[in-house]
Amino acid sequence: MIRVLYFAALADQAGRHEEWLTPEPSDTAQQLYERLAQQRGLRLSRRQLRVAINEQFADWSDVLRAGDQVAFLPPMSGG
Amino acid sequence: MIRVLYFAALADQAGRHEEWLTPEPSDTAQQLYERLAQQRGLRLSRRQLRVAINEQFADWSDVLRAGDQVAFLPPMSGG
Amino acid sequence: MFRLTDQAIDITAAAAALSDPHSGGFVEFRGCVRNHHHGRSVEQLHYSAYPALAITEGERILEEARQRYAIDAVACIHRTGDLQIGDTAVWVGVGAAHRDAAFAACRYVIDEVKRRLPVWKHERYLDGETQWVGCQGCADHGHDPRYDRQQRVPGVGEAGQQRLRQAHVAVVGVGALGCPVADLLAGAGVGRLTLIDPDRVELSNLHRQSLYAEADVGALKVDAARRRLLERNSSTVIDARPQALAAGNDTAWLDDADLVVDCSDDPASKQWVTHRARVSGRPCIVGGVHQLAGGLFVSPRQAQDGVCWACISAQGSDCGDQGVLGPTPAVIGAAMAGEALRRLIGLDSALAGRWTVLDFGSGQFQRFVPKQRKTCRCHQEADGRSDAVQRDRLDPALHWIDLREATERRLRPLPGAQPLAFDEAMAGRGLEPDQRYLLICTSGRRSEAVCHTLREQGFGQVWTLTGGVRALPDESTPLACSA
Amino acid sequence: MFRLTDQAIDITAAAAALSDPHSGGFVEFRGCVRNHHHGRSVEQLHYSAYPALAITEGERILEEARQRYAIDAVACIHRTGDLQIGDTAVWVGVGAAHRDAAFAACRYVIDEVKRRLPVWKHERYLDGETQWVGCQGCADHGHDPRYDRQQRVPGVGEAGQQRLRQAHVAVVGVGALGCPVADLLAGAGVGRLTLIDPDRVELSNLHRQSLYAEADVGALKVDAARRRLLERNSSTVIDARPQALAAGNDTAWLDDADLVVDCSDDPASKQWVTHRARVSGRPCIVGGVHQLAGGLFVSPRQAQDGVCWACISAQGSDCGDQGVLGPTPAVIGAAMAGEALRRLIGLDSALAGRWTVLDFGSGQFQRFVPKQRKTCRCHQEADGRSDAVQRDRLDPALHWIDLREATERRLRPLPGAQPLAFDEAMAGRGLEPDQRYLLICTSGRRSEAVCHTLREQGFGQVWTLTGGVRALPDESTPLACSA
Repeated sequence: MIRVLYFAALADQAGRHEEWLTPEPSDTAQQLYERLAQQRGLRLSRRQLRVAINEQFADWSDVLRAGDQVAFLPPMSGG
Repeated sequence: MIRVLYFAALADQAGRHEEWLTPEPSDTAQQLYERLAQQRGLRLSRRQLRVAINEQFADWSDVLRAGDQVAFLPPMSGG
Repeated sequence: MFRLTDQAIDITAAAAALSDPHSGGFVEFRGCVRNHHHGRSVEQLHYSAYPALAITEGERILEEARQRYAIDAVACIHRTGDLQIGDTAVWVGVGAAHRDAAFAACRYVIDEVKRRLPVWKHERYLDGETQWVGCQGCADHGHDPRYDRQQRVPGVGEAGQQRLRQAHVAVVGVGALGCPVADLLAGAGVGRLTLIDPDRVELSNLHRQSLYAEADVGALKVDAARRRLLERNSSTVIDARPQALAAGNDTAWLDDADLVVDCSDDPASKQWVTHRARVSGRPCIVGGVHQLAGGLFVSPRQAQDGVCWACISAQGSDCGDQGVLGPTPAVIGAAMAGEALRRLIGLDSALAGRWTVLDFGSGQFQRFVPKQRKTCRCHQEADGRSDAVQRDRLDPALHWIDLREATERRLRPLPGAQPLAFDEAMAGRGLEPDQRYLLICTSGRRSEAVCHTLREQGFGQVWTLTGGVRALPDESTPLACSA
Repeated sequence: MFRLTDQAIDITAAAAALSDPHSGGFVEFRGCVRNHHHGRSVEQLHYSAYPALAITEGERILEEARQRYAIDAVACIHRTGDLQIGDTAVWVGVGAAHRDAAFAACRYVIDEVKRRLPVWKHERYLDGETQWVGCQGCADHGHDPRYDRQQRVPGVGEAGQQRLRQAHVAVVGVGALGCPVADLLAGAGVGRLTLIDPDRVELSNLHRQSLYAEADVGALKVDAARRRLLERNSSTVIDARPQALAAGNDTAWLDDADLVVDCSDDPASKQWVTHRARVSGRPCIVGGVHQLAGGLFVSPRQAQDGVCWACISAQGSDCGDQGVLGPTPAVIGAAMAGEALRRLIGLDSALAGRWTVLDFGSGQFQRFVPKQRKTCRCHQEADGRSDAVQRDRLDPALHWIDLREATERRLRPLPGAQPLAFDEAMAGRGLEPDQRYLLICTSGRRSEAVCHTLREQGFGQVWTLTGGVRALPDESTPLACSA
């Protein structure tokens, strides 16, 4: 199982702040996001987002493993 | 009569902060400074200074008139 | 709000006074007494001021910041008297809707305060010595390592650098050509620049106008350019003139420049600059770009060999206001700057007296000697001055139009010429597009302005008498016109 | 010190914590909730964060500021939760000996925080609507008026602009050539730039390196350039790599670039870039300047027609580290940028495959087709690959020097070649300047580095086997050397 976190506009679109999923074998962050975007109706394109795995910024090509915490991050707007 | 003000290093070199003088007819600020530099042993060259007349920055070619207050200003170092 | 005080500065109160619900960014600067200066341990410090002048000048600096940046509030407080290590000597606070303006304005105020406020710092060191702090080591005195690399170019050296430092260059237009020109001249140590441009920075300028950043959008180009140039070389003196250089305007101040570089997209300005160079013997450099090609004209060493912009543009150089890739004007502007430096230093130039075209579309790079007086009707008529006295020799179908006021006409009559008021002529009233006209005024400025305006309106056969009646062979003799 | 807090920020305490008798300048930035955003009246605002990542990233930003600027202290506090108009959302404070560093570091921190900190702003407007604030309206979406003028150039348009936006250009060296190149590419909307340069800004750079201001002296060039470029076009993504591009370094990341523009003054870098362009088919542009002249080489459309830098420089282009006037590299850099844009957009270029020389000293502007393989010994040997197998056919007096490690040699023996350790070869030990050598390694990188080093040491007859033994006809066959 992996834990998926949604923030800001993505959380609104997903209708939740987090969920637990079983990834496909050798799923990358990119593959996961594209599947979830379809299932949950996420309207932000991957190019607008960054991804973090286990509280570190990560690459979209990184492969997910059981126990990972994956976060999809919309364009930031702090300050 | 005109009143001459000296500041900072110039006051040290002149040995005074101010003095009253009678200018030569149609004396410019430049002519006055060059004469005073000789008389008082001022060691700052005119190119390093600015001149103010009656509390306004002025040109070296401005002619002095009776009652004027002339100030010679070394390179500034506020802040 | 600017204040001088001999008491500790209450920063909390000062910052609170900036508050404004419109402001999204606040930048504050505090200058404090350090425990060291150029490697020596500072024990105590005393600030003395010329208070009356300091307050006037401080307020003036704040007013300049308000004019130059989109800010909501700005304040500055400067200490005088004795200070200890860690005490605040100066405080600047700015509030603005956006942080770009707040940072820029705060920086502007503290930089100007350090440079212009009549306040002097006296330091006492741990070893007991004292010293007035000043900028004795500035660029005027001795060798400046900043220019090392260019001084090594054969023919430059200390003497060439000195010539640049004493030079004054007028840059007409600080757009895509003027940005690299002004930047390279300031960088090279040209002592004084006058920037002339009436426009404000627009977003669509940024791709090709390198002196401007996003935060400058909406500012006067001459102000934004001045700011950036001073960041690049703070020893340059820069006069910013937010106006156009047009034949009608007062341009007497231009005579103070050693060299005029025309970077405008205005043919009337180019015509005026080249004409003036030819008549007065002062050098000029003029450039233009068109899509992937651009050109520059460098006035010849000998004024009498000069041509005017109308000569050059009659030979096919058109600087329309069309699409442009940034690199094209950047190349031409840099080439113009190179010619300007060579002329000021006194180096030979293979481009002097030439119209040089660099066409990155075709890959053709060529130098032409522009044809003088032959193909340029405007120039031809003007140089036909002495012939003009017998108008029939020149062109019997040419109508002379006298643009002067009645008082001027009385001083020097021009029999056979048709008087026409300047405003009427500018509007083309009383003139026919298919007729041939020679426009005449006293100095040639008004006639030149009318000539260009009419040509833009489709008059194909109007010319100006360059230099006006003043340039005619003998001012004391009334002209005898045999028509 | 970086903190996230859901309580009001105590600015007085935070600022006091920066105090240091060594610091002469303190700059603070406060970002406050404004009563308006894009013309709408804001009532209230909520910040949510990803706290674990925000704290890591916040600390990383402060550490970067400490590394990049000469500062004594830096701190940042960011609010989360509900805020009212006028509340402080973020505070940044910096203390430094000199104000330049304090301003620059404060600006760096707030800019990076806004860009990178995983915090999101949710605004509630007076009309009751709410919205997540983001960069939805960025340059990816729809027409940007900023590029109007260049899109009007025939062949550019929306499609060309889109190609620029998606392009990644590596700029090797951000000195006198690299400054105009990077500036014009960022201005034109090239989406991503990687800047590679190990140097720091010096005062003597300023006259010809337009991206740097006096306040940047001492900073890494890639950092100072990045800062200025983002001010000019904040939508550019800029990777700053403070390193040299040398044959020995890891340069695999370069393969991500669509185009490499070599603006360095390093022949080894130019050789490597041109060689790679020829072998891989990726385009490159290489420039050099010498006093009043400069040149640029644009790789041909067809990789097999390419030449390497050694071909070109053998034909007399020397980019020595001598005196230079600023405008010369500014012209060449701008011309390089123009070629880069044309290549990325897909426009024809009359300069592709040419070595173009602009000599403002002589006024000669010419394009040459560099001679391939004939005059360039280095290139000739490399292209004589298949011949090299029978060394005697090529040159019986040529000594083969094998720079590989013992393990590499075992994998692919090279009978008749003399093994020599890389370090020894770099020092010229065991080699005679009047002998003829062909240097060989596995990929050709080490041999190229040695070749250039030896040539600089006065070896006149050393060559490198381009591509190394890997490039030889059949890797599975041991080479049969008949010597």
